[in-house]
Amino acid sequence: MKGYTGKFLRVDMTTGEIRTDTLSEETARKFLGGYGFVAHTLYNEVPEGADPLSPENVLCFWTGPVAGTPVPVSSKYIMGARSPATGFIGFGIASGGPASELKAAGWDGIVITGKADSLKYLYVQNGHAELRDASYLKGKTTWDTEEMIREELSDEEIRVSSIGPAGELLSCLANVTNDRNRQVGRSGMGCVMGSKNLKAIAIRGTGNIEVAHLDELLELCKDLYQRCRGPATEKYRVLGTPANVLVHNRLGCLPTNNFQQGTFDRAEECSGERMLETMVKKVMACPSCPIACDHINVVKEGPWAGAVSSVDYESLELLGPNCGVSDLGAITKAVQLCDTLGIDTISAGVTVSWAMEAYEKGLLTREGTDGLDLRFGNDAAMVEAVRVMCLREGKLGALLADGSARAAERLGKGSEFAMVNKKLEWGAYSLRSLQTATLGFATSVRGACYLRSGSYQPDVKGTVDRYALDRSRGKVVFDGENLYAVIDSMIICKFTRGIYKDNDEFCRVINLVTGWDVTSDELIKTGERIHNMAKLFNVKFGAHRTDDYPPPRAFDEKMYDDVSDGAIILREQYDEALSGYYEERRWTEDGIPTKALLEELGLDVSLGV
Amino acid sequence: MKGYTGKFLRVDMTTGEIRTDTLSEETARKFLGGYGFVAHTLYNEVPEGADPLSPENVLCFWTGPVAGTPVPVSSKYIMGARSPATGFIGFGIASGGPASELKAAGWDGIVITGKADSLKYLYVQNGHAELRDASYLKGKTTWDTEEMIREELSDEEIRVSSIGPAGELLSCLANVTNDRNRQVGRSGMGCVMGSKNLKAIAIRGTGNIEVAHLDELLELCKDLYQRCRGPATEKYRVLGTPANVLVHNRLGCLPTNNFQQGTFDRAEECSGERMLETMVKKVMACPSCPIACDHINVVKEGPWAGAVSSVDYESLELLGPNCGVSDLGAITKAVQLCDTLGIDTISAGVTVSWAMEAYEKGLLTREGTDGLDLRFGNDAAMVEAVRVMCLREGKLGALLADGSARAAERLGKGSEFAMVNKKLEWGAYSLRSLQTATLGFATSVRGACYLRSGSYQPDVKGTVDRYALDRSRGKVVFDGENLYAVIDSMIICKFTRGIYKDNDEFCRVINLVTGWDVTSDELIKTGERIHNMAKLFNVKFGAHRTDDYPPPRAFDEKMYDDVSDGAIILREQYDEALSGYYEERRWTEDGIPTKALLEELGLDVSLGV
Amino acid sequence: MEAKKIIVCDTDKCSGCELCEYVCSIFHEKTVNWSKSRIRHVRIEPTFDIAIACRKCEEPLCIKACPRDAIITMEDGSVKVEKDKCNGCGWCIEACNFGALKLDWDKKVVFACDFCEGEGGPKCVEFCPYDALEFTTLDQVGREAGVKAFKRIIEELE
Amino acid sequence: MEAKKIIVCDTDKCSGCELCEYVCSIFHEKTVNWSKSRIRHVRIEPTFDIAIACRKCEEPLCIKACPRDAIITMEDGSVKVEKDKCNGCGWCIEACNFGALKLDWDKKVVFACDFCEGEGGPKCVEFCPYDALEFTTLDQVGREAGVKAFKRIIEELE
Repeated sequence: MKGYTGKFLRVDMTTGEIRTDTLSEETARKFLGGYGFVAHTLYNEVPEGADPLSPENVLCFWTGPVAGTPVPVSSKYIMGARSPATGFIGFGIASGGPASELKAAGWDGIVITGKADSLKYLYVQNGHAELRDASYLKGKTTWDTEEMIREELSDEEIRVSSIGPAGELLSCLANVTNDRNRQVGRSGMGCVMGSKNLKAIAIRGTGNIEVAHLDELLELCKDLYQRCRGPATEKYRVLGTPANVLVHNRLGCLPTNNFQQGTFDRAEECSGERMLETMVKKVMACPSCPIACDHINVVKEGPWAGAVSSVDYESLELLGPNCGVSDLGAITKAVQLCDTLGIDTISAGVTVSWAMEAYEKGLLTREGTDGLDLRFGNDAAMVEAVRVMCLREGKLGALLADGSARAAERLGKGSEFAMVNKKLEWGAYSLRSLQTATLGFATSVRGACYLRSGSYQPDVKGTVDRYALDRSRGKVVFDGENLYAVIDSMIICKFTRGIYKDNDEFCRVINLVTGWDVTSDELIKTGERIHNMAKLFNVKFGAHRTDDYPPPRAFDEKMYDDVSDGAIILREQYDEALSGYYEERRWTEDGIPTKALLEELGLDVSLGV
Repeated sequence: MKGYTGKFLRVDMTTGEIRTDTLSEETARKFLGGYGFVAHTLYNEVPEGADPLSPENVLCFWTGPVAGTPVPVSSKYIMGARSPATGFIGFGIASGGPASELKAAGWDGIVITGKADSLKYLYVQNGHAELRDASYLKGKTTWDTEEMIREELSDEEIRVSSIGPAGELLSCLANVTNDRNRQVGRSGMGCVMGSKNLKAIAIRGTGNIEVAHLDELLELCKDLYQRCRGPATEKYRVLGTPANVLVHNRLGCLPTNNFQQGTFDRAEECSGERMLETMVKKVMACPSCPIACDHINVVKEGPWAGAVSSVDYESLELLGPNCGVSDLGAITKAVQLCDTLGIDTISAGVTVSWAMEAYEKGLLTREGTDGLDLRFGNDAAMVEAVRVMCLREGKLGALLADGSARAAERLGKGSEFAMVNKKLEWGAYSLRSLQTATLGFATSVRGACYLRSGSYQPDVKGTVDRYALDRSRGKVVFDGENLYAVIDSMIICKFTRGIYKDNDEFCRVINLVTGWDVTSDELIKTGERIHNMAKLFNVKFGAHRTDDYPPPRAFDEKMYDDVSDGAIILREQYDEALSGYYEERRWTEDGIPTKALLEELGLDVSLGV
Repeated sequence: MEAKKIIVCDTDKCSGCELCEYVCSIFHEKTVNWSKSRIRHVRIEPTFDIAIACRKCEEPLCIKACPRDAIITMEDGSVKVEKDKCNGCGWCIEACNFGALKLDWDKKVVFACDFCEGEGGPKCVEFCPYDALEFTTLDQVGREAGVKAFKRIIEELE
Repeated sequence: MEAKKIIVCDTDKCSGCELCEYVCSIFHEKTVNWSKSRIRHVRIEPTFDIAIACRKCEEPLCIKACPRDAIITMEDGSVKVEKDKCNGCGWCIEACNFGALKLDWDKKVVFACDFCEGEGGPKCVEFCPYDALEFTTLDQVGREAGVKAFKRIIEELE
């Protein structure tokens, strides 16, 4: 088998046993890699009813066939497990060194079960893997953990995926960081690591990466590198994703003050343009990336001088405008706190904005905030709230540490403005002025997710009426999901999707790497299979139609800004669009795949109806 | 009790038990601190016949009454144990943060016994002490160990005394480093730490240091600080101790090519003057020091560019001229290897020079050096020899790792030019052209030591005939030893000895700190008591007259350089001088204290005769 | 208004002896306790030393960053921490560009340099054996730097 | 004699993508193995990237530091490690100011950049997507730096 090593590690944290298992070519071709392997592993291996924080939960780390090859932005990996945030499938994809290093060390993935009796880290190096004592890393930030492991093992080239204190403290928002600025962000994979007493995975490989047709692949890649320097990726290269701030503000879909409005009067101050001018010290690339989108801010002056972080649109928007904050220094600092202490910036931002709304509405008192004046726009209070949330410090920290849905539960009020789907915080796209996006986010298998189908694109491009919904939007989401499932399984960066001429070219990359003869039709069918596999996991853990709805604010409150004034989602329209999506997917009205479909896709039909 | 905390830690590495013991005021006044406490502790607590590397050996760490006070250069500590190098009393004094921090943490000292079952470090902080896992520090350099412990405990102010890989590998030459550039250098205290599986002692204190008369002490100190900026310390401040290179070269007492000659034709190239001009980046001070003698070299160019170390005379001379080497870059690199990998530079230099002589004489073949052309003057070979010696690497490393006496034993030849006394390598003062020094070095309780009496001073100053010996030299050594025993027990830096008007001023410092009324007579008597206590330890472990002789070269070979051509020590003269010294000390002809003396000094008379 | 005087450190002269910390604690705490010094020595390995106290910033970031308004400015430009409002959260310490604030380990509140108010000038400056510390205005420091640079040029021309 | 051409890296343009390492290994080892690349990317956190290969020093320190005379100079100024003499002790790696030498993990010998001898120029330069690498003389680099500086002055004057 080329592209793959055909082997993966099985690690039992309880017994400390580590062994190598075989990845069959059949599984590889059927599920491709990354997201496909996560869905396949979790569906088959997480026992029914297993608590996300129990030793029975399965944490997996998978690469795809292109990791380690010169394919543009191919050094990517995914981590997956039953999510402690949603209770459904949880996973996140990160770029960076750990992916290619694991391949060079001799494995395609790692499947982890059990729970260690003290804090450990997994060290994988060239055919060797061991659990090592991590007690000296207890409470350390992700950045320190990376450095300290490299120093302990005297090898600067080791790549590390680690959790911060928040993961150790079992925050449902806890993420996993590698290479300082890249995260497995959403759905609490850091929390699952914490629950297994696994502080980090440290990887170093110096072996060969074998591909089927190296010369041809390199020739194609040379061409792809050129395209990566062209117009399709210009946005990412120049302003980076924060370019969206002004675009969305103009469209009235920039979530502001906990998604109450779609415009922000100080948007200029925290725009991508302003950030590039005043904050960005360098634009950096992940390994194997010819684009470079990673805009590293270094705060030069003010109370947050010295703060350093990589700030992309979602983080900036949700810790910024959505909290009424425009100070780029405070935002950079808050992102750094999230990245180093180890929680997801999206969930962090939406949770703080929820707390601000609760505070302004009087549901949360100044005593409850430990003295913080938590009004929208108070940047110092936003930063301090993020810090205490990461560390579960004081009353406020304890309230917010597991996100807005659980904070509302603990407070006993405010759940109507917790901006979540499946208890996971919403991405930085307004609900009512981007209604296709809302359908896509709410139906996402991992909850409130903008990355599963790119469903915001037709709204933003104007190819559909973004202030209304109809049955036809189902197909938009369906098509997006299937293609994205392929991209997330290969795994390549979504920012490269525009450089491929067509689906045939995706196939060409896969075939040159693996030596297969995959066609476009097979490819899209594979995407559909993978998505259904993920959905089956959710069905196994009790998913129903009711889980595929946006938060109440979508239906109950009109927007009141200049651009999108009065916008609201009509419940009947949403019902109709959701049914349209299910129909397109050949699922029942309750969102359950049919046996016929599963049979056609070659999946276990026992959960179908 | 003021000055002292009156408490010390007892740590049993075997059981992990740590408890606080009381230091009585009687013991304090009788043995003062530092060297006195080491001699007292070791004599009373090391069981007869206990192997230096066995759990029974006692490793102690003591401060004196002035540590932590504003007395100039008072932040000093001593470590002591039965020496694995000599089999007799072993100890070394270092300046730096650990001393004052321990006092501020609430203890005067630490007495360590037993052996841990895995690598540990001792962490002492404000009334709390614990053994912590050090497996992540295994094989680390002393510099990395300091940094990594600070990082683990997230406290940059922690001071660390640690061993390098050489200590872990139980090299008889292993030292202990703190604050990067300060060492407990001689007689293998790092080896004893290694034998107890103790990688480091990390200390942090924020408590008050209580002295009896603070205002008066500060007033006196202000005056002393001024004197420290005056002529008495100019040598240390400007050129540092490497000033000696040209001075000694002119006097024909600069050991060259393993002490064969007393002049070096390339002395200019490695002089203190040249070093200051081309290598010294900064002159730094230890805590509480108004002198600053620590000349930090940073090599700017050549194959050792980037090497950094603090180079003083002994290190420079023995790794330089005594190995025929004049390249300051190579010397700086070799010192850095010794400091970071953890062996004593003096023993390292003399051991390499022994190997070079053995190589030139054909006793050691090129196969035995693993291919190194180990002739005098080959700087790259000197550096590589130091590295392999530190790491016990290859044939050469295994041969040299425990010093020249043991190397000669292993080789079965060459012991006649192993420049040792009590198996410890000689300091950087030639034997035959500094004969009072030779008497002082050879009678030193810890072996071949220039620091126990300053016996080289009358030779260098010309107040005696340095090319001959007579009975009167005994008193020179006797007086020096008694005063130095006080200085080493207070503990203050010997470089400050010239700033005190007289012994009364030493007493004034002690009295202002402790509230006592010590007189000059009591002080010198205390010095004599301490020295005898140390000697009794050696007697307990079998010391005889034969242990107080210099190496054969002193008597058997004439020097052949321009200045000291033909110099040699006449055995009869040496015998006479040694007897004179014993007489002055009121010891027998075999060097055993008399019962009468011991009784007068208030010491255990059972070992006296 | 008089120009603000601060404690400046000549890093070429500062040897890292930390006697400024000893002396500061003796005058402020009536005991030796360098962890409670108002001036802080920092060593950056291998060869850099500096001692830093409050710089009397025009717009003190410590004040901006405090989430509880516990820090106030004094007439001479120094800052004072109001002990009853401070809960030791440490944002001021992080915000200060100079590391000039410290946490009292016993009392869990932050403290800052008062320039030995009423003592006729800072004691650390008075005691520094290396003459590395000076109590002067930034304007004066700039002037001295200019003179130094000029002398260096003259020397090189000779 | 022709001026020596080396691989220079514009650190403003270098993004740290490491594709130079991928490509180098493909051309030299006929497989993907960036640990065997002759050019080495180094990232200094948080914001500095550089890729470095052999600089063709006038007096190569690697040669001076080798205790076994295992490194020789080639006609074009590059160095070559004689595999039978090298025992991987690593002094050459430490001596090189540029980190341009590497140890082969499999064969335990050191190797260095050969500038893709016979390929018409280094492949890393050809493939660098950021145009951060150039195969040129130091003289030319200096000239370009001068032009850049001049342009910056002109821009500021406008």
